[in-house]
Amino acid sequence: MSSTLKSVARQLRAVWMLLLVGVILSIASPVFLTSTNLLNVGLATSVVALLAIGQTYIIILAEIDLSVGATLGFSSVVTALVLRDHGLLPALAAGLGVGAAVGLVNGLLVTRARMPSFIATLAMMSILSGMTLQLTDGNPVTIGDYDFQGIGQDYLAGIPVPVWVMVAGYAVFGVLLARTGFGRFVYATGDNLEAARLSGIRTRRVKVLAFVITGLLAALGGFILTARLSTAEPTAGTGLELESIAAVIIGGTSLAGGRGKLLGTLVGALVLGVIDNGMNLLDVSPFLQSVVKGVVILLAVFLDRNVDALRSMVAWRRPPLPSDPSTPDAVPASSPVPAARHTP
Amino acid sequence: MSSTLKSVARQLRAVWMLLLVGVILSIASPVFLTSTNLLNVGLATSVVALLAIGQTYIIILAEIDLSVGATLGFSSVVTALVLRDHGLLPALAAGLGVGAAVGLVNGLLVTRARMPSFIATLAMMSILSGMTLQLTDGNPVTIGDYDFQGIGQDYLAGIPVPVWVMVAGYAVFGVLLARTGFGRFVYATGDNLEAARLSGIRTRRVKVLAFVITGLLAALGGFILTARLSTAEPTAGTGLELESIAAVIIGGTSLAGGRGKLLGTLVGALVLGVIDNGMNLLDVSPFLQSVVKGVVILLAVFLDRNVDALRSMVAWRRPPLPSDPSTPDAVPASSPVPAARHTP
Amino acid sequence: SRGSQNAASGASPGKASGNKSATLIMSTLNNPFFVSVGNGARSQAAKSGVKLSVQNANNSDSTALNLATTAISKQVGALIIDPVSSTSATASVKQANNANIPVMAFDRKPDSGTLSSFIGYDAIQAGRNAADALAKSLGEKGTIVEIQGLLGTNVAQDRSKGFEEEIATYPKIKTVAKQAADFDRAKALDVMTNILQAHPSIDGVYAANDEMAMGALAALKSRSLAGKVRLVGNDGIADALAAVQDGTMYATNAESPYALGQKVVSLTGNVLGGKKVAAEETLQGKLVTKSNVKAYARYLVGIGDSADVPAALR
Amino acid sequence: MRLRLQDVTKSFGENSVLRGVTFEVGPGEVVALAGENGAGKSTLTRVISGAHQPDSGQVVIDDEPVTFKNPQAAMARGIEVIYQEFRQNLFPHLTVAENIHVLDRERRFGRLLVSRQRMAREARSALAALGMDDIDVLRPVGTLGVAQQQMVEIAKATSHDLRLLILDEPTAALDERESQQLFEQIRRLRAEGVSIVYISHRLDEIFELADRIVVLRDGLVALDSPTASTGPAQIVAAMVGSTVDNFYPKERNTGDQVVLRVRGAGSGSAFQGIDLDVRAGEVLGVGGVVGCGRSSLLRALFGLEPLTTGTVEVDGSPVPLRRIQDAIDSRIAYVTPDRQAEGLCPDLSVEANISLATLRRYTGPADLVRRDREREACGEVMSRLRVRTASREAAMTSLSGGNQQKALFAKWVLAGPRVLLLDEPTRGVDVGAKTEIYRIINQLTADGVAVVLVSSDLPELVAMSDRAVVMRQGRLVAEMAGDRLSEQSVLEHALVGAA
Ligand SMILES: Nc1ncnc2c1ncn2[C@@H]1O[C@H](COP(=O)(O)OP(=O)(O)OP(=O)(O)O)[C@@H](O)[C@H]1O
Ligand SMILES: Nc1ncnc2c1ncn2[C@@H]1O[C@H](COP(=O)(O)OP(=O)(O)OP(=O)(O)O)[C@@H](O)[C@H]1O
Ligand SMILES: [Mg+2]
Ligand SMILES: [Mg+2]
Repeated sequence: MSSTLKSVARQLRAVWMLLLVGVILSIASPVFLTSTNLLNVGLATSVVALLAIGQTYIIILAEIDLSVGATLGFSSVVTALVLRDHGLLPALAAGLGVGAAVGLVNGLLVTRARMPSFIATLAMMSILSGMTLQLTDGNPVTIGDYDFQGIGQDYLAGIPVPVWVMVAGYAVFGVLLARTGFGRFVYATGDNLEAARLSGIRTRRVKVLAFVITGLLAALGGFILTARLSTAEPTAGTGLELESIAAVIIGGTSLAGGRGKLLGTLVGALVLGVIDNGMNLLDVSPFLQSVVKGVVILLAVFLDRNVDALRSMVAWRRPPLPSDPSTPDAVPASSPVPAARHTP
Repeated sequence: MSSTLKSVARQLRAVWMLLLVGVILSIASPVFLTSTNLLNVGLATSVVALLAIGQTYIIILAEIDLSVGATLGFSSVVTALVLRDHGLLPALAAGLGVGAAVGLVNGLLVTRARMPSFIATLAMMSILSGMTLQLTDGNPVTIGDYDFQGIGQDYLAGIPVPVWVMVAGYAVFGVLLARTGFGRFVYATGDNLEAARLSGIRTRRVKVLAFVITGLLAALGGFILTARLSTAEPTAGTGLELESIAAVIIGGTSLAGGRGKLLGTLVGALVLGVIDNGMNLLDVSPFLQSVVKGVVILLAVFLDRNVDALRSMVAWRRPPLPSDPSTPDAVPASSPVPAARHTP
Repeated sequence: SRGSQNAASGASPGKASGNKSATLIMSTLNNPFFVSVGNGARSQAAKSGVKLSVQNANNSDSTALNLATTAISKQVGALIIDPVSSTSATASVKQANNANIPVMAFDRKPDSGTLSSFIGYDAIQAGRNAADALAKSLGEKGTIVEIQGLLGTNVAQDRSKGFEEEIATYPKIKTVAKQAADFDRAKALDVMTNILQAHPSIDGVYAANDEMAMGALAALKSRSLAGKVRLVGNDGIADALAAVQDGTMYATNAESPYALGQKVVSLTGNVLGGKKVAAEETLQGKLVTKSNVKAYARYLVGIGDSADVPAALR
Repeated sequence: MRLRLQDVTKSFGENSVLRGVTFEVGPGEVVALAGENGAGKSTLTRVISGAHQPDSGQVVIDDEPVTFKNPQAAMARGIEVIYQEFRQNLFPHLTVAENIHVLDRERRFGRLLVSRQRMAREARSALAALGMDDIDVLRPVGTLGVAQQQMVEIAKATSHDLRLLILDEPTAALDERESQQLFEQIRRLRAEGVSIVYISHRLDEIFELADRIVVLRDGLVALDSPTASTGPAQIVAAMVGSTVDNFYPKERNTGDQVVLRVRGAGSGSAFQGIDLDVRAGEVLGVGGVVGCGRSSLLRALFGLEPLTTGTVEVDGSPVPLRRIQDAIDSRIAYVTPDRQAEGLCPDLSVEANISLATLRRYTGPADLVRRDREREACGEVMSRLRVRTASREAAMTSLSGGNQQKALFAKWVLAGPRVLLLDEPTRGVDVGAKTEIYRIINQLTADGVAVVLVSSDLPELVAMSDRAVVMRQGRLVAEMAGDRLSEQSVLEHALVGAA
């Protein structure tokens, strides 16, 4: 099987999960399959889906970004404050600038200060959420600007602008990842850092760039969230880091790096969105919602992993770990690079 | 330098950080260095410190457990419910049983169902927090039992029981990790899963056991929290997963697995506890507290990493990554094991 | 007795030492309501000459307890707590009791322990008020939706309890959906959007706080249902007052957080000054509808809380 | 290209690896670089390629001193390196085509968007030039065999405008036939005027290929002379500082008792119908080309891969072999071919590594490790095998390659095996250390251990085996001993019908 075919099959697994959930829901609720409801799912998914784009880049690079939610919150508040005082364009520039700056700092902490991304971005999350509250004194910042609100509330050709933004984001960054030299560098760096370096790839630059992209997309997600609510909440984005990581993993990207497709992430984000939507439609007890969500995530990833194992058992290649199949690509695993240095 | 010496030096770095923060605080606040306040720090740290014990085992095994906080919450509520209806011993047994069961499920998901621990325990966290709410209908369960309250509120020889429990936990599990065959297997499995397996170590069993230990310690932490508050709160434990991971990393354990000492984790937990305590004593603005905390974490880990680099630059052994120092042991990195299996 | 060995025991109460310091432990500060409580408290502290330190428990019971323990070992003159939950606050109160430090509580009443005073809005009553207001506005019949707060937290549980008990007394009102949105505006927007899919023709919505009410309102607006569907919230934050004023929201059970903060600190000042204070003071929320929103705004400005008054009403 | 190294020094901390290396490689010249493990050959490679910067001294290209800040700068000058741990230099999840063209400096496949078809086409022709047209360029590299991976690495290096090629032990993973294919390419490149630095521990290869031989020792050039006027003994003397009179100190210890008996063993498509009898003190060599199934056989005998048919007996009692534990219980030991990936725990101490498989012998009450006993046992085996280390508590990483290999041996010697399975036991090990490993094998056979030896180093296989079998496409095709056992005969049987 060619690599392309296989990767499609991998994505298809997430798609199957989406279809499965979709079919169950369309039987259970007559509303589910209406176009308005599906657009609502798209709308509700858009922010997480945008964050998950950057997170996919980061995870393919074998890193992780726990600060995306806090970046979204911080840049939202900055955007709203600048919008209030200086108007639309400066506000958008400021928001994106803040997102890029946070990404840059994350990237430098990881590549230059040699910190594990898990802890660097965790600390960054703490710092940013404090700064956001400090900046606004804990109060939301109301948005009066109609143009800005349009980013979240307008429709184009019957489809909400956030859905367009999401689709555009996936198109642009999907092509960037799959079809450009930079995208290949991302895969290569995540797959084998040392080899990438020795092949002449500027791996640190690649990583920093990916963090900056992630920051920019978090800012973009912040615009949408802020515009939808007509207000920038200082607590906006809380918890979205884990949600975005879940979307990436459900989408079939491996936390070990080097593998994954952006389309899978979109499907992963939609799976999560559909579950939320369905549980609301069916009025599932709020207590049980998180149980159901957890179970569906387990199921999705379990299927993903074990179809893998099954397939490779019948295929020409050796199974990942013939006799001890414990977490072939669990996070975190020691990298091949430290291994390399053990042999003089 | 011997490996033991090296590891002591590694721990010493966390100790230095602790001392540094401690010295600054004792100058800034006259109250800081009083014995009551120090005991308060111990008391406040005890729960996170207990969770961080298990988390250390898990991280040395190159896995991660995001469900410890939710396990604590769930087992607390179960303990409180059984305590109300059946008395102390059954309650303790039930609490520990629940903790162990959750750990077992986590362990099996990771080793048998081959799921990355990040996502398996994330889903578990979601499931458990839902079940906790479901079980209590969202209400706290009040504890009337004086004996049970004693676990959190009594003093022994002038020192609070939770501090004793914490110390005992570190002693027992410190010896288990550093001095027993099982402990050796934990390091070996985390360092190189395949090599451990080929040496006849039952690596899956080791992992499952570590998850069970983590679950048990989460239950123990739950006893203390519940007893201190005289009530089992359904939201108890939220956020402690990241706090416990931060303690482990500040303590010098590498997310890449195979390295780390339990004593370092204790120091890491105390660093976090002292920061919190100090900021309260100094009446730092609540919003700035999370900023300060993030910065101190960054600083602690930055020093840790870069003293490392510095030292190995003057020492006999190769630095983690001589010319491209990006994240020598970032989470997650592709493991040497998948690489191994590509070789017929 | 438990905790008596805490070395802070024997510390003299504030009134004897002339210690005019107090620590206020907020359950959270990530929410405009509580931020406003803090602001009210600070403004009053300046007036009453109390040296006030405001701390944030981040909705964590154990953090709250740790903060209380720290404050007690600092030997503050008085401890003011805004319990994360009424059960878990007991431990803090008892510790302060043992250390002879006067404790005030507000918003939620600790289940036991000795308080110098308790001042609070009654969360169960708040839920009842909202239920009554919503029922009345609907002519006591119709279909409604309840949006709950962060489950497992005291306010969410109590407001929901009050609301459900009271709404049950209106047999012709039917709750068609009950979902949680964690007191979060963005979550409420998505939840309400989804609910409107399943139930496009509801008559009323109760959101357990105004943040969620604003989220729900955004969802209603996108379906052009704002003003048509009766929306009742809780708290009386500025955005909600503005929405009530422009008719997109029916009512909010306003519980001026600023006034609460002021009240608490002024009572604390009395306690520290050795004056006698009432053991319990329950503040009643004020149902603010379009008819009295201007008056309510004037009241807020009057107490110095213009920050919580929307521009349109200033 | 004319490359000249002028007094190059490089140290890592206190460890001065290169202490003033000077030599030259002319255009169209093949220079072999030899030296003990840890002599600094790979370090030198990395200095030339810009992966390391020299502390002092100069790299001079065509009379122009250059400083390469990073590998890209060196590549821009047409310098390509096939690094020693070549698998570490490939991207297992990327396709063959993507691996070969990962950098695409010239943006040959589109300025913005990459044309995958064109990339695949060029990759195919690059491989075809190496005689490897059978590799599917759309397969992920991780799914290829080692030898094919090595070929991809070579294609990757040669697909650029090439002026200097450095190969660091390229044949460690190749069999005879593939090595020959590689040599052909090297000769072709030389004819095109490409300068070549060839690093190897195999003297026969050096003599076959090189125009000149440079030996590194203690960070200095110990020998620099034309191949034609140099003999093996001279090289070895330059490498280790003393003469080694016997590379293969083979002792014959074969007894009568059959220790390992295999009947009708088969595992899927990897191998079928294998019958073996290995006697006490006997070394049974297994020959064959890459992919013939001999590694799989060894893995199966250790319980790592399922044995679908057949039986295995050790000392007359059947071994179930459902998992590794079964093999260990039957006193089978297995020295893995890849010490990094599956042999050693890099961060654990040398001692902990050595005692890992036998730890249960040193644990007392409450599972506590009796450190005194552990230390005693490890110390004994380490001195017996002459494992050289600064301290037994030093991390495994700090040992040189040869000593790591000996430590891996020590782990299994300590287990007191009856059957010892060796797969490429001297891969990447220098001449001196190799001889020590052979002595260990002698000691074990003297104690009556039955040894199965898999090695692609033919002289080693022939010299160290008492008897050898040859596998082809998963089956035993020949058995030879005594005078009939020669490199030529092993090769003939291994290659017949293949290629
Ligand atoms: N990045 C590094 N940091 C510290 N020490 C290093 C580094 N690279 C190499 N060394 C040390 O330099 C010495 C030479 O190593 P090198 O890999 O160059 O040897 P080699 O000649 O290639 O050996 P082999 O034949 O085993 O491949 C060894 O002692 C090694 O431990
Ligand atoms: N578990 C397995 N599943 C599928 N194919 C396998 C498996 N194990 C081995 N093979 C295949 O069987 C063949 C024999 O492999 P083996 O590793 O035994 O060869 P080898 O001769 O030892 O090669 P090398 O010299 O490279 O080590 C190879 O083509 C390999 O890809
Ligand atoms: Mg080398
Ligand atoms: Mg082999």
